Amino acid sequence: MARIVGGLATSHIPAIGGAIAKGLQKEPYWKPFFDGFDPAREWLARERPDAVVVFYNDHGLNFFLDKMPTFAVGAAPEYRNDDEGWGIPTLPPFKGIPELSWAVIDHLVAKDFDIVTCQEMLVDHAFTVPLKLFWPDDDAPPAVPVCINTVQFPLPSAKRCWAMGKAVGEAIAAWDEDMKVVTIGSGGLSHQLEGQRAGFINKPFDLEFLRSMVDDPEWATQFSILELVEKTGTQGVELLNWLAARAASPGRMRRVCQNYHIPISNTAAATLVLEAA
Amino acid sequence: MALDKAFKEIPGTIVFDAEQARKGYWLNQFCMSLMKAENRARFKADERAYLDGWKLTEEQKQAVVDRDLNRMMELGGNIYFLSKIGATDGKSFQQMAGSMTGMSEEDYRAMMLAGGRRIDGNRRIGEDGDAQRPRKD
Amino acid sequence: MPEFHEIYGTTPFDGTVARRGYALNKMCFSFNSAQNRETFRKDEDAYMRAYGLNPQQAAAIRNRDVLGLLDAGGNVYYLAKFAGILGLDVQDLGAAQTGMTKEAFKARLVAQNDQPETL
Amino acid sequence: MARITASLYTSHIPAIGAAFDLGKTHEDYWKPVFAGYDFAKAWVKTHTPDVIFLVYNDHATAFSLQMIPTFAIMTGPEFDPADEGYGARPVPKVIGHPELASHIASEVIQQDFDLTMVNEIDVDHGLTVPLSCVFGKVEAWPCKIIPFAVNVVQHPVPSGARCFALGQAIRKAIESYPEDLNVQIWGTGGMSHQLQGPRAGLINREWDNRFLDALIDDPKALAKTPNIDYVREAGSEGIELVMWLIARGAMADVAGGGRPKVAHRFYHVPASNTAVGHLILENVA
Repeated sequence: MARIVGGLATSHIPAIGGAIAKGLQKEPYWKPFFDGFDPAREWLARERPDAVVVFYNDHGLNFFLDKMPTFAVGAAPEYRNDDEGWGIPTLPPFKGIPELSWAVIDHLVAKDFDIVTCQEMLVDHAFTVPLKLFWPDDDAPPAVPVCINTVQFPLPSAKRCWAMGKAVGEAIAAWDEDMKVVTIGSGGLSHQLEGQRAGFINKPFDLEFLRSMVDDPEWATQFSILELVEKTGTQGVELLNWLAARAASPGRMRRVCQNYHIPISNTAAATLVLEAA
Repeated sequence: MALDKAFKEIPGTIVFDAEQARKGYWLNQFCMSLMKAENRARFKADERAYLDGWKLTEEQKQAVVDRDLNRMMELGGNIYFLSKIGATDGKSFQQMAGSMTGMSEEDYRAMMLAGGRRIDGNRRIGEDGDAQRPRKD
Repeated sequence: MPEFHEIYGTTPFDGTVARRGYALNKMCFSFNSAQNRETFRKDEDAYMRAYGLNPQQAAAIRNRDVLGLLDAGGNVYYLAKFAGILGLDVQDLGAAQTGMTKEAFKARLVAQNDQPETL
Repeated sequence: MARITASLYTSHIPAIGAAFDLGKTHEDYWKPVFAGYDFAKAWVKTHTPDVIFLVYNDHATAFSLQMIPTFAIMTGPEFDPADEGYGARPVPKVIGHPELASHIASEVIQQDFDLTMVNEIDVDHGLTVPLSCVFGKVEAWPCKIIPFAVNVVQHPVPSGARCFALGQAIRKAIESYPEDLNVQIWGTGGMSHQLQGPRAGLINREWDNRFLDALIDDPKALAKTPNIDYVREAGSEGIELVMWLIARGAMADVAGGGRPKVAHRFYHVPASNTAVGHLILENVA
């Protein structure tokens, strides 16, 4: 039986990718953010997960508005990163684990989730940056990408994303392989890139959300999408990915480490590692 | 996989599930390329050369050249995708379907006119219907 | 619950906006390719014509007018690819949209640390 | 307020499209097939909707295995008939209704259906053959059409129960649209057929007719039919019938309204490899 040993989450700001490529991790601007990963990596080195399920959102690399899925699950042997148009370096491909992908797909459809199945899928910085942050030596385990639409309204509700993540967790628990799995929630926390409200950050909400992830993980599902936009910014809704990733772990979790830092680029950056209690 | 085992117990039928979809990925993608007139022309001009441009296995390529639809299905093809090969050859769905049953075109057409293949004996492998041929897998 | 368009300075990217901005966003999506970026640089107007941008969208592109691009249906994830061509980052965009200098915008971001720690 | 006035169900066999396009409708083989649509042709003249919400499946045309959505709603302004490998059908382009489609997408996604929103797509015979059967040869389709594609190709495909629930959500969404529109919902595909392997040619007349009976009288119970039953009893491609349950779920009686009137029912074997089924249900005021 596969089991989820931990839930990881981090912001995925593209500038992070640039900073990694340029080796700026110890510069004063970046240090407080990157230092937050040291305890996470120590924990990962101890736990050595065999697979990772990444909940993220695509920013116009694989999906355009011509065909925009609410939930898309990758089922490919490898996932290529590609030129995203703004000059962050393209990373080498990431390994997939199609057997686990299909187990997740089968279970999600059986549980009435109307997903898109992708046997080829480009992955953008929202997928690659967290893997690169948690596994800087490029030794990330094979991954299952689960992409949530946070771009074109209507977005799936927080409740729906929670339910979807929970079903992914069920699929993992029912998977007939003796494997350790971690989930990653990618994105957030509060930020808004566009409009007169650009630069919006809501620190008290973010800190409450981080607290809730441990003790009261369904807390944020009380909010509608528009309430989340109001409280966290148009891009802050990426915390849907955190909710889904958290929901995959049934039962209680313990905080291994947490970091919250304002700002990285326009964003309140956060990192969180939880382990199964 | 989670797909009910019962799907595998229907005679003469391959359900296009995860396993098939993975196995047949490039075979089916090749078929889709035949929706462009230009690609159909290139394929017809030199089938082997055109096939070599795709990541098909040697077995899949041979099955395409042989127009062996049952074999293509075994190797992960899906009938809706494979029908693009039939369309390229100017074949109807009925001709394609008939070719998989071991019947002549006339016999197949006559069977359809007489009400089609009967379900009795063809629900589960091991019954006594006319679609109960041994499966190769 | 807030209604659409009632959050200050915020336009949820819904079906209405997505339809209005389709050509513009499609053009920006094409900037994922280095070759397309180069073609655009060589003749911006021809490139915009090929994607069927309307006059409002074309004018906003010519004027590098970020708020104008949003108003014309642009989505920030796609517009970011256009900004990449201009060598601008999202802080430049933020400054442009809020009418601040980049330095002032960055200072405001840092000042967000002063917010309370609890709701 | 927009309202659903009727639902229409029909097979969407490509050979019917070919017979239609090549002018073979009066040949002996095809005559009884097309006669089955005479009623619809007359009926639709007095029951022309403003919009058809047309449920169909893409047959490896717009969606490759790179990306298979469970449910895709087409929110774009227009859609061209696709070249499926033998040239595009000579039929008019499909004009969409982006405003209503976006409204439905928005409402239905908020009811926890995870639709894929599609703006650009070519539509294949699954969509155009039913239009030809009902409207005949025309210069332009007489109404707007919102294509809605369902994955019935790559398993796992959605269950009948999920489709039936989706129909109910679509009805709610349509009825909350402020403009006064006459909307029909069409479910296409089926009935029993199998295009592949040694069991190709399978037809199950009894099962099909029971399906039609239950679709009319007790769709809620019918929706519980597991997918394996469709594949086993109605053939590997008979699974297309789950799409009829979307249209049926959108009828008034499912939400406590009056029973629909059966305006027309038709069944014929064969057209090419397939049992042709066709049904028109009207919501009674």
